Amino acid sequence: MREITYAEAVREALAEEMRRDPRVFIMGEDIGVYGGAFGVTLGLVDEFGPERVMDTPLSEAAIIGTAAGAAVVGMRPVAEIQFSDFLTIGADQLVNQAAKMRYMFGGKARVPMVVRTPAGSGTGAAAQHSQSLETWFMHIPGLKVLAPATPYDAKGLLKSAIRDDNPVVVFEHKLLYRTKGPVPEGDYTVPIGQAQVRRAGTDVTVIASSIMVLRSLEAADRLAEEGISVEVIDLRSLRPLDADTIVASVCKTGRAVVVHEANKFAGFGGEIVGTIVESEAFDFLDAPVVRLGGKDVPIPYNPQLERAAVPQAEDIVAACRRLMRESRRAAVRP
Amino acid sequence: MREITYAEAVREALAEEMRRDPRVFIMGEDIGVYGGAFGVTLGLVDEFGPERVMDTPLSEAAIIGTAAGAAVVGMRPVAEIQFSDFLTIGADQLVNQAAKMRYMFGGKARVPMVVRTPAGSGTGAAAQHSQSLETWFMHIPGLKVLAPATPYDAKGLLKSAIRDDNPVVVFEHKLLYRTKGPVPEGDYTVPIGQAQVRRAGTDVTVIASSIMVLRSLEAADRLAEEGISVEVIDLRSLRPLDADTIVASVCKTGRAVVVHEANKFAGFGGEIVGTIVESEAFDFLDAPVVRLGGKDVPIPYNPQLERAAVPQAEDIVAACRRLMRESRRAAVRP
Amino acid sequence: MADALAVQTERLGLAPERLVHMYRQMRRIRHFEEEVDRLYQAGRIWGTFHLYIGQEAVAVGAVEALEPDDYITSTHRGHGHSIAKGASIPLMMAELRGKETGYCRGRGGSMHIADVDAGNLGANGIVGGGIPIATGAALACRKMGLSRVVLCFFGDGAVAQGAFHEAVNFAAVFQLPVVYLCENNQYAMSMPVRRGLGNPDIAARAAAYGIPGKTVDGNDVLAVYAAVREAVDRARSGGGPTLLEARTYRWRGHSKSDANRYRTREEIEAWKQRCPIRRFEEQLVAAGVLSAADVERIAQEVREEIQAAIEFAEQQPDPDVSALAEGVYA
Amino acid sequence: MADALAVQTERLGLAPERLVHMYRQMRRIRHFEEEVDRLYQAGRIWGTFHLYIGQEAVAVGAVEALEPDDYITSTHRGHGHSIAKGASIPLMMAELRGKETGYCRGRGGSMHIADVDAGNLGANGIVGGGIPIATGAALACRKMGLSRVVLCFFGDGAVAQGAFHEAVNFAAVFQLPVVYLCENNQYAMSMPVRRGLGNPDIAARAAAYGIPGKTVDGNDVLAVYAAVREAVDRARSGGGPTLLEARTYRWRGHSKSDANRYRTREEIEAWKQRCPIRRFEEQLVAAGVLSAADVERIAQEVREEIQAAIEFAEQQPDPDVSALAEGVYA
Ligand SMILES: Cc1ncc(C[n+]2csc(CCOP(=O)(O)OP(=O)(O)O)c2C)c(N)n1
Ligand SMILES: Cc1ncc(C[n+]2csc(CCOP(=O)(O)OP(=O)(O)O)c2C)c(N)n1
Ligand SMILES: [Mg+2]
Ligand SMILES: [Mg+2]
Repeated sequence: MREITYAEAVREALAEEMRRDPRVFIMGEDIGVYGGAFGVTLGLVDEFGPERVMDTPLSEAAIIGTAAGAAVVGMRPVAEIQFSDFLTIGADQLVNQAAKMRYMFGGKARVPMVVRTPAGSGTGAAAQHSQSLETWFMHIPGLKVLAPATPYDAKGLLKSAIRDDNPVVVFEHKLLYRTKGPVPEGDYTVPIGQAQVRRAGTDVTVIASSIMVLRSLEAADRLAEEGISVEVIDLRSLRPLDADTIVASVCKTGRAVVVHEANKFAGFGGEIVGTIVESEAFDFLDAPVVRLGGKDVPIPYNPQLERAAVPQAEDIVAACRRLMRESRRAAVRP
Repeated sequence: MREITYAEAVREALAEEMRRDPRVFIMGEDIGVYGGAFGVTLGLVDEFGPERVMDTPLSEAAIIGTAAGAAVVGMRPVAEIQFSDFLTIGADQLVNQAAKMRYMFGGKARVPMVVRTPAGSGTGAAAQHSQSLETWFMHIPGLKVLAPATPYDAKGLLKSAIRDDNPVVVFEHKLLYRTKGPVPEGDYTVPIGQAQVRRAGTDVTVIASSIMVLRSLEAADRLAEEGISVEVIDLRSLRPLDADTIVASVCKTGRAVVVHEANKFAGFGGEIVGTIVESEAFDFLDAPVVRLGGKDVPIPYNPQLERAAVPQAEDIVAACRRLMRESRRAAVRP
Repeated sequence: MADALAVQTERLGLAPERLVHMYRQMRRIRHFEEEVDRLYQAGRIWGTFHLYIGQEAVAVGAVEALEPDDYITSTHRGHGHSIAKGASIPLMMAELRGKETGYCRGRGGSMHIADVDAGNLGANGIVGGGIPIATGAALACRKMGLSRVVLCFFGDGAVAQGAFHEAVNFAAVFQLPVVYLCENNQYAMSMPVRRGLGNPDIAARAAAYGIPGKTVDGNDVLAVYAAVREAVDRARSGGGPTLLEARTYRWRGHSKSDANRYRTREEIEAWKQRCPIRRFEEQLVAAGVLSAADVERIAQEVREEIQAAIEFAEQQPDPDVSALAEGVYA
Repeated sequence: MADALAVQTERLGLAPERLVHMYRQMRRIRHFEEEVDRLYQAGRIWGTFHLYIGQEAVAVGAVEALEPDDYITSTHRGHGHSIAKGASIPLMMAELRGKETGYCRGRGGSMHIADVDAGNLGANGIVGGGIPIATGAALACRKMGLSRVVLCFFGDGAVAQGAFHEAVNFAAVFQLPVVYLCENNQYAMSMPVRRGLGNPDIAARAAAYGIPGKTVDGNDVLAVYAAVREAVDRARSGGGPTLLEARTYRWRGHSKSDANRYRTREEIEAWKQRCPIRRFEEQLVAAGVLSAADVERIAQEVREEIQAAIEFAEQQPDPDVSALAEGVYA
């Protein structure tokens, strides 16, 4: 299959959905001739024109709120928030309006909108342009939250999001935009709510999403050389979360590492630990579930500090090794 | 000791701190002659005047942002956000500015500000006036987050927050304002970062905060009649979190129930489960840690639905009973 | 009809039946609110609500200027907007009672009454929260090639919100078919407009966005109708958004928690002297559009209608708690 | 001095030494930015930054109107503001290189350079994010009985942000000592002002808040000085906030990711013809304040100063990774 970049896959999903459904349009800051801060929408305005590829004023609350208003009366807007950090500016419209409208109105409204937004660190853009705020939006009933890790999923999940009748927030890690992978031409979708086992293994389950999937696979390769067999789960969909896939894997391996770039403290890794502990997998745990996440600091500018602020492949390797050691201790648990 | 209400305790803390330190002032919507939506600041403008009890325009982003700006140059503002749901409007100023300023500036700035805000359900105010968003702000390095459950702590923790050199968010549950308890006259503080064991027990540890502490104590009374001995921990401080007190208790009881009103999914209960599982307490767990939290719905208006949407004493009772049953199974764990 | 009114309504193209309809609508709102307050005092409505009493001319005059399939967005003080837009009073009453058959199946209550299919995009608990929604609906109307217009209600307090600013600028940039109608009832809760806004002349802000602005007497239903009609016609014909300010007054407390410490009895009384309903009634009677008997009959019919709605609501079932989670996702 | 300039500077109370200082400041900014760009191309600066080239007259003219202990808030395009406010170029360079001895210990980088003790409350990565901060600082100045004023820089794009609206209204309501200075460089990234704002006349928005507003030629350093000076004096004497708009132009791309697809070469060239530095230089030379030799000497001194700063930065230590978590909490 042909290989394209993650950014191209997102663009292709947008173009195909706009061709398929006249109700779909995209809106955001500098997404037209500029092509977006990361070039994701480059060229789309040429095919679809400024009415369907709308350059908006510099107003995140208005972008998200007008998307919600357009959705509730029948359009299917896809809004881009240039950096996910700026979701904080449109948070009321996303959380108090878009997410709750349907329920507050007695289940009688539909808000089919998507918010796409680049997230994460690694570009030296510092504390206000590098956050991972998925947990915030996972915590809000009425929203769906996606974090595709591959170009294939970037296209397939975005199409599912656009066709979904609910507000969906899609986090796209900046470092993924240039990664390449096989992506079918033409139409296909990836269902929302299904995790995928990216690598099968028997000793440890590593549960990851977005950029951390790539780092987990890298860690798994290294650990294989040491004879540690790692199963890597790509969550893909953060809300709804695919508990079954997680639990089945942990029942098999008896060991789990949860890794995300979002701050570890009060991050969604806790939800996954809780899900494992509440499940039958608890009885199969040979060692405590380990969480890896962002350190308790805003993302720093200096590249060494920035790298140290979030989990890297070597941290995942170390965590898995520790887990293998510890589980021997666990055998003699009181 | 004399008993006063939670609202009176908050008011007393504000008054005493304003008398003690001329840099302290309070600002917010309708906190002057109106006395605040819940009457917390009633009468303060009479003693301190409109310059220190500032009625602001209806602008949450400006309230939080100006508080941050005033703090960074030397004042100690205490801002009130009339309902915690409206933190979503000032989120950028709180999360991207106030919380990060010090770190972004190389540790060379101080932002001594407090944001007080009524939270939670139970008043029939529906989905946009009843949320519990503590988890959001716990997730942000640079912020401290408090959720006092008693009038004593409401006064003592607020004083600590006002004297703290960092941005502190204090969540005050609306249903607590009218509750009464012993509160010393005059000055005392409750340290930030220390949980308190509200009731000692040996069978199950219930970890709660805010209104859930009261419900947990009620549950503990009922369970005592059944011979189940419950230890109730009041977290009080959500960030920083007092892991030691939690872990020590769970090591003792071997069973834990975490309960908060915030939505269970991706809520901070997961952080507590993760903390327990990562600690030595893991080896003492006789049963899975149970999380109780808000259901996956926006808070509904109808009182029966609203009540069913968040944990009640009977849910805590049921969870503890289940845990006692289950732990027998745990004994025969593979 | 006495000349003054005749000339005016002639120009506005308002036939006598429509004048009577508008009068009845104002009475229905007034009486609905009085009964809601009574039911609350009697402990039969809970939660919170914000009474529209004193502002009836704004909702009725404004909505009368719309076509049936135009949209509105409403506010926390939204009962009057809903009724003016044609909401069923029994279903509103059922919602306030938290019943399964209410507009929001008892999930929303006073601050979230909506009827999207009928063009009411909802009351809103967030001050200013409906302004971007209205703007987006207007954007959609244009994209869908509909000639619909969106009427966006909000209060003077909302003008201080960032959402107001971002959304109005957005509509101005794209010349969207939306009419922003600010109900300046002199206070945002306890904050008087003169202290809450650097410039208390709200309509003057239109210039900041390069759109037309106009102030109107919000207690004169025909003046409101005329101003909104003009703005709606402009919006429908591609002329873009308008910012209107209707000056009026809230007779009752902001909500149940209000002790009215921030204003004087005299001020309230003075505004009551300018009751929009009595004023319109006097015009209609003087003009011979209504007789004293008509007035009494209408009052009686409205009383009976609302009484029936209260009884209807009383008999409706509560939501089934097992259905708590229904309606979160489509 | 040639009459024109003499009269003008006389009126402004600007002695020749200050004029020369202003000229030197503009050159320092220009050359600093050129070197930053070069270092980036050479792979020795990473992350992102936004060059101030073309706008030097705004920062220099505005800050010259302040007292040393007045405050400023800056933006993502903040190098010029920092230098004008008296920042140490070596420490700025060290920060851009991510060094431990940089202004932010390498934690902040270009978008967060700050020196609170010296009155620079920081660059800001959030467009409009500094406007409430500036407003709060002004509130504090008044509460602390200081006669300090806050100068708040922001771009034309920030005008569309809710934070701008909420904060300016807040300052107007409390009559705070803050000067809002919008640098209208014609574009917010790729969005031209005429398409991003319903009314492209930004200063005209002052009326919406009931405060004075004024537009000034942002490429004329003395005009900027005069306008800001007037606003600062008003603020200091209790006259409240002012909204100023300085019309200028960004010569370079918005940031490194910019291919300039949204504007023409001709437009850029036309603005380069109006170079604020050359213009001021010509005035000063014509007026005999500077000789051709002075100009060359200053250019040389600036080159050397910046070269030294680059070498200084080169030699500075990187932060110790073990100190990652330092400075989150006080
Ligand atoms: C964003 C936000 N801030 C504060 C509140 C609390 N609140 C509800 S209504 C109100 C006053 C609104 O005033 P106005 O917009 O003039 O409407 P009115 O009540 O006068 O009809 C306030 C402060 C809210 N609901 N939303
Ligand atoms: C709230 C927010 N939205 C979007 C961005 C991304 N962004 C950075 S600078 C910029 C353009 C700002 O334009 P303007 O305010 O005119 O300043 P200029 O770059 O022209 O100096 C944008 C869209 C941001 N940093 N913050
Ligand atoms: Mg009002
Ligand atoms: Mg600009």
